[in-house]
Amino acid sequence: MSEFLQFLVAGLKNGSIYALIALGFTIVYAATGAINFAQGEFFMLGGMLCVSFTDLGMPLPVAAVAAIAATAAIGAAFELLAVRPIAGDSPLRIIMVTIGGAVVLRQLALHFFGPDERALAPFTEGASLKAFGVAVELQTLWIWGLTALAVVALALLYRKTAFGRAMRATAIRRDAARLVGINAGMMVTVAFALAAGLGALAGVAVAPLTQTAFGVGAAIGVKGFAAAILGGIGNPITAVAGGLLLGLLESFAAGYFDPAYKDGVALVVLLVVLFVAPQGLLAKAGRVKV
Amino acid sequence: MTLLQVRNVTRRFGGLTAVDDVSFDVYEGTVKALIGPNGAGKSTLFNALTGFDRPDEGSVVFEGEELVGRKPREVVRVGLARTFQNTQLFEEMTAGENVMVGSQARQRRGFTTAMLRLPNAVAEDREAREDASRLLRLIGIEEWIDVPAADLPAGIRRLVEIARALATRPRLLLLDEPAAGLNATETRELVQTLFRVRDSGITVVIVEHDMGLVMEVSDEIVVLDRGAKIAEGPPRMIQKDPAVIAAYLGGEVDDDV
Amino acid sequence: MNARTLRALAPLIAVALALIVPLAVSDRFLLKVFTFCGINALVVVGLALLFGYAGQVSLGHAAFMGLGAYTSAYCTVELGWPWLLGFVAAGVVAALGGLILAIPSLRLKGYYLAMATLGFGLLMSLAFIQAEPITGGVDGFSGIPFPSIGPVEFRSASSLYWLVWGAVGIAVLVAHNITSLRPGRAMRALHGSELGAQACGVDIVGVKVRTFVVSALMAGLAGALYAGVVGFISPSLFTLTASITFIAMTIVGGTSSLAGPILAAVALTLVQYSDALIPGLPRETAQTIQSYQEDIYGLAIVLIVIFAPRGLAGLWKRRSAGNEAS
Amino acid sequence: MRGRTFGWPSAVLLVVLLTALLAIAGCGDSGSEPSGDSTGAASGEPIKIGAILSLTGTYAGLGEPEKNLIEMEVKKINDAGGINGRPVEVIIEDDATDEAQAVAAASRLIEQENVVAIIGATGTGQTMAMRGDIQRAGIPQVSMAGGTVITNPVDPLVFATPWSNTIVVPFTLDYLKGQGITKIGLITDSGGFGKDGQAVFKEAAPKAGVEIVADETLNPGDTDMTAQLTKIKNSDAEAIVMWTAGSEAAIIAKNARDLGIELPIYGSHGIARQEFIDGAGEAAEGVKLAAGKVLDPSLYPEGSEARAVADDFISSYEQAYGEKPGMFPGYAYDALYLVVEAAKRVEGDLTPEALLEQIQATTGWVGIDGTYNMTAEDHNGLTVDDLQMYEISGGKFTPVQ
Repeated sequence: MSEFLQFLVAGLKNGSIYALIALGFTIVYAATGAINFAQGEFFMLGGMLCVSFTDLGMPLPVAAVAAIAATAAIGAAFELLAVRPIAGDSPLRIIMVTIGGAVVLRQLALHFFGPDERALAPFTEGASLKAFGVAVELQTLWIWGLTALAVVALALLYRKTAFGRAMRATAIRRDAARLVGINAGMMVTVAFALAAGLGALAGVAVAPLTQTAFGVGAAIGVKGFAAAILGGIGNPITAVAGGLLLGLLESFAAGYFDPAYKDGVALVVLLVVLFVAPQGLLAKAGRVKV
Repeated sequence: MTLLQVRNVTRRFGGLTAVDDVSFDVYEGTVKALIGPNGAGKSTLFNALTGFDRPDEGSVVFEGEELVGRKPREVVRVGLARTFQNTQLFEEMTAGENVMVGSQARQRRGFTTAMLRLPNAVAEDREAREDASRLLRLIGIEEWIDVPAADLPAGIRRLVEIARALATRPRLLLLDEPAAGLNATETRELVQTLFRVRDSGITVVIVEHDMGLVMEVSDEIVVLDRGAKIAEGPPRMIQKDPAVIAAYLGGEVDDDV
Repeated sequence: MNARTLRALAPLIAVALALIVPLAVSDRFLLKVFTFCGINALVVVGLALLFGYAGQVSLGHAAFMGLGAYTSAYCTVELGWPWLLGFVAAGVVAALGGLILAIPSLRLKGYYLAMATLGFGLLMSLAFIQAEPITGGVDGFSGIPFPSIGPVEFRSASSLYWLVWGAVGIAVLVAHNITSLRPGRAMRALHGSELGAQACGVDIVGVKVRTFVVSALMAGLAGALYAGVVGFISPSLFTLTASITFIAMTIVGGTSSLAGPILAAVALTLVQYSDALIPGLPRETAQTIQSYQEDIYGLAIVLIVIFAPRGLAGLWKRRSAGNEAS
Repeated sequence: MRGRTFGWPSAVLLVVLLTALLAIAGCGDSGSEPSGDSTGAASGEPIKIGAILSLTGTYAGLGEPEKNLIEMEVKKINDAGGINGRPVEVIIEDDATDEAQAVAAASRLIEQENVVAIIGATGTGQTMAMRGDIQRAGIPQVSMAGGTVITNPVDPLVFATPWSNTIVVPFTLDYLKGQGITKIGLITDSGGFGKDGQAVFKEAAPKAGVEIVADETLNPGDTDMTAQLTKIKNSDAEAIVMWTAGSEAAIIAKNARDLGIELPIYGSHGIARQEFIDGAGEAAEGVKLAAGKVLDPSLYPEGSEARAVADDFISSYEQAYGEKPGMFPGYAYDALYLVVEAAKRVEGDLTPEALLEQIQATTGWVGIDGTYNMTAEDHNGLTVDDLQMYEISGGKFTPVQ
C-alpha cells in the first residue's frame, strides 16, 4: 500500500510538470492553431536562468520570478522573430521554424550556461513529510501548489478579464476576432509569452529535484505534448488531466514493471493517441464532432 | 440518356442539415447548373457526388454504378472529374505538369517500373506530356505551359484546373464556381471553353453564381435553398419560378463578382 | 557554352568530380570525411523524396538509419552472413520500419504527422538502448567488419569512398527516375494540394506509403554503410539530433530537388570537419566551428524557411529562370 | 515542356558502373597504404599523443579536470626538456560522452595527426568504442575509465589507470561485511561503468558473504529514481550501493533522503569529486565510497615518494585552477605519465611497438592512484592496498577505518 502511494505521489509530481508544459502547448494551439515544437526549451530556459540568477547572488524567490519573466520575454521574442514572419502559413513551415528555433535556443543555453548539470536549492529546506509510510518532499508540495496556482490564475485570466475573453475569441475565430477589433497579432505574442512562462515555471519548480542542463528541453517537450494530446489538444482542463494521467502511468510503469521503460511510456501514449484518436482520449467523450 | 442519378441525398453536420433529400438527373451531353444562395449546400452536394464527402443518406448512381462510399480517386476513375471553388493547383508545378497529373487517373505504372525506368513507364510519361500539350492547346492557353502555377493569373488558373480535370478523360465534368474571380473577358473565354467541352461529348455540371453565365450555358438548372431542392427546369422556367425569386430575395443575393 | 548545356552537363561534371576525389586526395581522414558526406547524402536523398517532393515530414529518420545499421551489424557479426546479404537485410528491415510507421500515420498530417514521426524516432532510440542482446545497449556494437562483396573487401579509405558514393549514385538514379516520371508528379501533387491530387485520381495512400518505404530503405542502407565504414555503432548516433540534422540538410537543399539536398548534405557535413578541409586552420578555430555546428543547423532551418522556403534549389531555379528570360 | 528525360540518368548509370570498377581496383591497395609517418621523425619535432576526453555530455564533470591536468603537466614536461629533448604535444579531442564521437576522434587522431599513443577515454563506453581503430592502427591506449572490461580480458594494446571494478567492488563488499551489512540494494547505470560494476558485484557478492536483495538499473540521463529506490526500500536491504559515475548519483542520494530512506549509501569511486557533493547537497552527507589515498595524502607516511607525488599534484593543481583535484585529474596524471615515462625509456626510434613494450614494462612507478606494476596479464597494475574508504562529512571526503 505504501508502495502504491509512493508511486502515486511521484506520478502526480511529474504529472504536474507535464501538465504545465501541456498547458503551454494548449495556449499556443488555441491562439494560432499551431504546435510549437520549441515548448520544451522554455522549460529548460526557466531552470537554467534561475540557477544562473542565483549564482549572480539573487535570492531564490527573486531569481525564480526573474527567470520566469525572462523566459516569457524570450517566448514573445521567439514568436515575433521566428513565427510571425510565416504566421498563417502551412504547418510544415511552422514545424520547421519552431524546431530550428528550439535547436538555436538550446545551443544558446549551451554557450551561455555551459554543458554541466546544474543544481538549484530547494525552495524550502527540510525533511520530507511522512504519512502512511509515504514520504513527500517539500519541493513536491511546492510543485503542486505552483501548478494549482498557475491553473487557477490562467482560468481567472481567461474568464474574468477582457483580455482573456479576447484570447478566447481569437481562439474560436481569428478572422472574426479581428473584425471586432481584437489585435490578433498581439494575442498570439501574449500566448507565446504565457506558454513560455508556464514552461519556465515548471523548469524552475522541478530543478531542485532533478538538476537541470541545456539539453533537457526536447524530452520534456515531447512528454508535454503527449499529455496535451492525451487530453485533446486545445482544451486547458483536459490538458492538465492529461499531464497528471501521463505522470501516473509513467510512475506505475516504472514502479511495477521496469524503470527502464519509464521514458517509453509517454512515447507509446503519444503514438497510440495519435494513431487511434488524434482528437484526444479524454476530450473524445464529450465533444461534438464538427 | 441519364448519365448521373442523384437520389435522396442528405448530409447533416451536427444539428444542421446541409443537404436535405436532394434528387435530380443529369443527361448525357448537357450542361446542368446548380444554383442557390450562399450556404444553400451546393458545395456540400458537390463533395458528396465526387467522393470527398459521404452523404448520410441517398445514392449517387453513375451509369449504373453506385458512387456513395467510394474514394475520390475511384470516382475519378469511373469518369467524374471536378474542379474546386478555391483552385487546388499544385503551386510549385508548371501549368503543363499540373495537367499531366490529371493523367494519373487513367495510368497504371507505379513506383517499381518508374525506378527502373522501364520503357512502358517512359511511354506513359510521354503520352501524359503530349496529352497535356493537346489539352492546353484545346483550351487556348498553351503559351502558359512552362509557367509555375503560383505565377499564373486567376483566369488562367481556372482554365488550367479545367484542363487538368479533362486530362482524366472524364465523362462528366463538375465545375465549382469556375467564373469566381474572373473579369468579363476571362468569363467570355470560359464560356467558349465550356461549349467546346460540351461539344466534345463531355457532360457538365456547374455550380455558379454568375447568373448571366448560368443562363447562357446551361440546359437545365437545379435550385437549392437551405439544403433542399426548390426548383428544377430549363433556364427560362427557373427565371420565372416564384419559389426561386422568393429564395433569392428573401436571402441575400450574392453576385460575388 | 550556354546555360542549358551547362545545366545538362552539370550532373555529369559533378559525378566525375566526385569520382576523382580519392585520386586527388591523399589524406585518409579527409577521404573518410567525404565518405561520411556520402552517407549523409544517401539519407538525404531519401528524405528529399519524402519531404522535399511529397511534403511528408519525418522527424525520425535517424531511426531508419539505425535500424539498417544494427541489422547489418547483427547479420554480419552475430549471424555470420556475407556483408552484401546483411546490407540487403538492412534495407528490408528499414523499409519494413517505414511501412509500420507509414500505415497508421496515413490519416495524420502536418503537426500530428511530425509528432508521430518524432515519437517513433525517440521510441526507436530507446529500443536501441534496451534491446541490449541485439544492439549492445548504451555501449554500442563494435567489431563490425568492413564491407565486402564476394572476395572483394572494401578496406582502404578510397575503396570505401567509392563504395559509398557508388551507392549514392544508384540512389540518385533511382530517385531521379521516380521523380521525373508518374510517381514523382503524384508526390509533388500531394505536396501542392492533397484535395487537388485526389481530384486527379492520385492514389494518396499508395504514394504516401511507397514514398515512406523508399525513403526509409535509403536511410537503412546508409546506416548499413556507416556501420561498415566505421566498424562501430551506438544509440547516440541515431537520435533526434541526427534526425534534425538530416531535416536541416533537406530544407537547406530545397524542395522538389535532388541536387540541392545532396549539396547541402555535403556542405553541412563538412562544417564538422573544417580543419580537415582547410589545411592549416588552427585546431582551436575548427573546434569553435564544431561547437557552433548545431547552431548553424538550427539557424539555417529558421532562415531558409522564413526567407527562402524553397531552399537552395529554389534560389538556383529562380536565377536560371531569370537568365533564360533575359 | 522539355523532353529532356534521357540525358543525364544514363550518364549517371555509366558513371556508377565506372565507380564499381574503380572500387574493385581500389581494393587492391588496401594493404599498402602508409600507416603514418610517426616513425623516424626528426629530432626536435614534437611527439604527438592523442587525448580523448568527455568535455561535454554526462561525463563533462570528469573530463574537464582531466583536460586541465593534462594541459598543466604537458607544459611542465616541456619546460623540463620534454621527452629526451623532444617536446610533447597532446592533442585533446572531446567525445561529448558519446561513443560515436569517440570513434570519430580516434580516427582523426590516428589518421590525421599520426599520434603514437592515445590517452582516454574518460568513460568506459567510449574507451571500448574506439577499440577497433586502436587495433587497426596498432598503437597503445591508456584509458582513464574504471570499467573492468577495459583490461579484463587483457587487450595487448590497452591499459587503464583507475582501479578496475574487480579491485574496488570486493574492497567495498569487504567493508560492508565489516560493518555487519550482509544485504544490499544495488542500483547501477546501464552504461559501461555501471553495467560492469553490476556484473562484478553479482560475481563477488556471494564470495564476500553479501546478498544482493534488490538489483535496480537506471539509464544515463534519468532524473527521477523514486521507483528504483522505493523497491530497494521495500526489500530488506541494509544498505544502498549505487554504482554510477554520472550526475545521476547525486539524484539517487537526494531521492533516497527525500523518500525518508535511512539506509547507509555506498557509492563507487566514480563519485569521488566535488560535483557529487555540490549536486547532492545535504544528501551527500554520510555517503561512503572507496577511492585512492590522494584524497587525503596524509594517509601516506611522511617523507614517502607517494606522499611527495600526491602533495605536489594537489598543490600545483590548486595553484593553477583554484580548486582541489578530485580523483579524475589523478587518472589523467597517471595515464599521461605512464606514456611519457615509457617514451623516455624507449631507445632509438619511438615506434608505437617500442612504446607499447615500455608501458607494459612499467614497474614500481608511483603515480597518483598508487604504485603501478604492469605485466602482460595485468594492464591496470594497481592493488587493493592503494584504496581507502571515505565518508562524506561536512562536504569533505573524510577517511574512515
